[in-house]
Amino acid sequence: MEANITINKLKARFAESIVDAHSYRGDDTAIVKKEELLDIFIFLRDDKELLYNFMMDLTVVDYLGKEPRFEVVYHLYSLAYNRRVRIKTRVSESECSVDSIVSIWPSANWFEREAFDLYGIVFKGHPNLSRILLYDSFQGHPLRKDYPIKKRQPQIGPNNN
Amino acid sequence: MAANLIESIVKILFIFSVNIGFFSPILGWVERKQSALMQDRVGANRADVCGFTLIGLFHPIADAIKVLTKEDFIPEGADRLFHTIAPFISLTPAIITFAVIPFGGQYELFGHHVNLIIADLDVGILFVFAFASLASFGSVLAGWSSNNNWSFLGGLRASAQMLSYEVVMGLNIIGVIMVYGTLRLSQIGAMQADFFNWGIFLQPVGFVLFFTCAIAENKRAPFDVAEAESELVAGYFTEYSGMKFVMFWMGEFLEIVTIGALVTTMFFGAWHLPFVSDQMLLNYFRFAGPNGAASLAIVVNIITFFSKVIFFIWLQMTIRWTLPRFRYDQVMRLGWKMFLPIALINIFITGVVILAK
Amino acid sequence: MSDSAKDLHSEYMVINMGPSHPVTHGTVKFLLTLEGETIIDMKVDIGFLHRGFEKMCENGTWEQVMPYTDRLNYVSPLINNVGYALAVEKLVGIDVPERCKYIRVIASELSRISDHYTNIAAGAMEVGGFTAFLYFVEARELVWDLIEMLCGARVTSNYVRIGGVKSDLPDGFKDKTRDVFKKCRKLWADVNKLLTKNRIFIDRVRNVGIMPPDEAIAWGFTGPCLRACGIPYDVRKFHPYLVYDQMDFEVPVGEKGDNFDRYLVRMEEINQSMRIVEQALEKIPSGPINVNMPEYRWQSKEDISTRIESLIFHFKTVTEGIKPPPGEIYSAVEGANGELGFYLVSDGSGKPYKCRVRPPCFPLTAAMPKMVKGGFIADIVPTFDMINMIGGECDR
Amino acid sequence: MIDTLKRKGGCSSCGGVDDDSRLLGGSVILTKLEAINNWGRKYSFFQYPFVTACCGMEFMSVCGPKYDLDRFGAALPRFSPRQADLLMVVGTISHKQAPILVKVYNQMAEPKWVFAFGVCAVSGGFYDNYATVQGIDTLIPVDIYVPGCPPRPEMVIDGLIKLQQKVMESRWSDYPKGASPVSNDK
Repeated sequence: MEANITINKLKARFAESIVDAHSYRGDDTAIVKKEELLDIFIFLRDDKELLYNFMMDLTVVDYLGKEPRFEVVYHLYSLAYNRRVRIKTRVSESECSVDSIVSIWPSANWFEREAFDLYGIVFKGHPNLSRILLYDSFQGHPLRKDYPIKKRQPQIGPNNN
Repeated sequence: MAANLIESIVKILFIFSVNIGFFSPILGWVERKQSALMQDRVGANRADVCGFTLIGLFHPIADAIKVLTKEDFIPEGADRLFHTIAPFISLTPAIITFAVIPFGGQYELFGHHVNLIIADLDVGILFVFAFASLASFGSVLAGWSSNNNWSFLGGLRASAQMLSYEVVMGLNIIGVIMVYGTLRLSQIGAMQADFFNWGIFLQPVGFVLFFTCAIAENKRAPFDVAEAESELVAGYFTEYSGMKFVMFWMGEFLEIVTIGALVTTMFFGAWHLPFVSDQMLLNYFRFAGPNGAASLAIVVNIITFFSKVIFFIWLQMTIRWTLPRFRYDQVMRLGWKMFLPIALINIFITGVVILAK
Repeated sequence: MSDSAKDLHSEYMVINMGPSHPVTHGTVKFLLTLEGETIIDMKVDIGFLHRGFEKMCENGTWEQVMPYTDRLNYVSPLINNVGYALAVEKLVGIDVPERCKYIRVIASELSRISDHYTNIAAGAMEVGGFTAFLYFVEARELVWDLIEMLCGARVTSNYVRIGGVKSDLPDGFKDKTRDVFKKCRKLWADVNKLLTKNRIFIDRVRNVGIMPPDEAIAWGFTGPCLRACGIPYDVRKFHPYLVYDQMDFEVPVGEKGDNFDRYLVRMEEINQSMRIVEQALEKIPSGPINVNMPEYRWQSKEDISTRIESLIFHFKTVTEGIKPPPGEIYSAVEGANGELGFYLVSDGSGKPYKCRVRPPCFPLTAAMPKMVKGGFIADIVPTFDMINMIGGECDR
Repeated sequence: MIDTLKRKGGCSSCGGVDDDSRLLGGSVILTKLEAINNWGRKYSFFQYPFVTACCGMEFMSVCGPKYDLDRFGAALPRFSPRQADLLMVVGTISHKQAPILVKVYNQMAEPKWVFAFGVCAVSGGFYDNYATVQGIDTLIPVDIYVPGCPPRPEMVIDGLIKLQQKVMESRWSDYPKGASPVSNDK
């Protein structure tokens, strides 16, 4: 099936790294082990039949209460074949770090900083992993499900929680 | 002697009131209304006194009142002395240069010789330049003394730009001087009694270059890189507030008038109507007796002169609201690599033509 | 550099541009290291308009997200509405009626026109062309009149609903559009004259902020900025949604990827969007504007007051929210700045478990240092304008 | 906190008016001067556009040809706070932005006014979460509140006219307003 060519190729190449794969509403998704993330992405970008040259989006989903808690979600797009794929990798709370992919796609730089800022995922090998949307004195990571929505940490002025 | 003194005082008062009292406030209003007209807006029109708004003419007065009562702020770490005198240095030359610009011819009035110029210096043009270049100190000092990076950059830009364009402007004037053979502005004006002797016909290239350089010298758009709002916040006067800040603007507005007056004097027949010399004017007004004729001729001279000045003010305003801003390096390139060679070639050709005559 | 420059004591000037600086629109900070006027280094700091979009979405129902999407790219809110609605519909598996699709196309394109107007206007203003700015503000005002006619609001429209739109096209919309477009074309021509062939403007924007195509892809460029590099990637053509595949329009591309190309691409896109709106108004079929799925659609006010089932469904959707099946989807539309993607995760409850927006100007802003390094301070102005960073979308 | 704000100039009718009337209130000349002064001020607002968010779009429209704030003498934007009289806070202020807003306010030269443009500036709007300031009046004294998300230009113009009226009624003793109560700046 044409739609699943990416998944099939991934499965053929990285058989033991692919934890799961599905195609819900036409969105091809592969859940991979985080250890081999970089190799998988380089393969996806450089393989002649895939050529995923766009790193469209990078985000994190916090499944509080599940283990592993976090899922780092990458959306890739191939201009040559007009194809999209979603790669996910699971990260536990105790060891919440994945390899940085800035060396593969420079666009990942800020996306990873944002994920670090809002979810506290550490991207190993990132050139400048610092807060981006919030200020340095901010404690905690607001998009985690256990961060109260109205917990304010003003830099100046009253703290009317 | 007393008559001379009275004459001088009257002339000074006249020019002073025209400039400070009329042009500098009114130009603020003109700029607003002119831009509004070009931009399909209405412009300031709400300030009223007893219900009369006079198409917004009260707005400059409101601005003046507000500005006079605004806090005068000197930033921490600034050089207080230079910070204070910089706006004055910027404003004064614009007023002073008007002293040597003739706004009419020479007449006999009640047995007294009246020369419609405050100071008829024989080095009139040089005087203008000497003082105009002083204005650059105002910007530089303002930029340097404010202890602010943006001001500093603005001051640097201003000094480089004004110095460069003064060179080109000076070279343009040489063409005019060569053609008329004098530095005295009243004589240059008098020699343009004949329509085809107007500077614009004798020095067309000189006019275009001079006008452009003058706008650049005045740091108005499209040459306003020194105060470029979107780059340097407000340039060299970022740290100025209240009256001092407005003095920079007044200097700018008065310089618009000065530029208009200079261009009129050198290139557009000064106080002369086309094809009408002063003698012809006196002849027209013979019916009023010798003194009456002279007075009427003076009035016509002054009206003619200031009409031309107002035209050039309007032209500068139109340019300001039409064109985008240059980049700093482009301004410099334009000055040194385009205008300077053209000005030199212009002098050369002028010389050849004069020799060939 | 001559020897004297080495001998003299000299140091770089470090200067803070923004966040409250005329060019940065209050929402970004550039930390510049300057040598004279040349930019040696630049650090971009964003987040000054971080308003917790995702956190708010996770705490509201699926329908309640809609007003927040308005304020993402607040220059073209209708496109955000459409993008979010399409994403939820993909998650649920709804196909909206034909007429609704046309209305959504019209709304999106009107929004795109106003976005490009604003962008070019702001760009012109910041390089000093204030008159061109006001001409396009006036044109935008006319387009906003149309949008106001459509949904009652000028800026934040909140017009699209999951499974439909709020209301049908008003009477006389077609005629009004024709009038407005006539005036807009005239203003467009004026601005075209003021800028496109203006030597000063061209000098300011040409060869400034160049991005080669391959690097643009690597940096995640989409939208007009990518098309200016010569890559015709447009979601409307590559993944046609709604009825864009039935529309006849062209995707303008540039050659060099500099600011002038970005400007030209936007100018041409205004024309193409007008074409789309005109075609859509010609072809629009009659029929319902909402899906006939009462558990998902927003009930019309008339039905609520006359039919008991409608009232019940209304009560349920408002209090509990609609309940899409558990799952996750990514759906993209062509925003005014590029690919506007929504990544939604549903856990089957009435609230989004995760509502992520792929902001098109986020990667563009990230590439700012790359584009202006080695240039002058003045180059920041057109470059930053042409990437069209919108705080609401970039910082969310 | 709120008490301090009010005393610092939150409204013109409280605070020092009593002392003032005892000292100067009887003087006809001073009252007249005050009126002239206020008249000048109210028609000459140089605004500092602190534009952060969505409301900026409406702000552009208000300054644009159709609504034209310049009619009221309030269109001239000065991006240097020293030269501005009216701080237009247009849009959401996040906690990251808050110190900057306070700094800009403190840098403005007296007399100064603050215009809260849009509901986010007024009260935080529907962004009631960890990131946003719940109304700029927790940081700086505000003179006029114009809610709306974003407010229509007509509302803004109405707000401006109300501010003009307020300025017309103000007394010498209302100024200076001084630094923001939450800041450490002197």
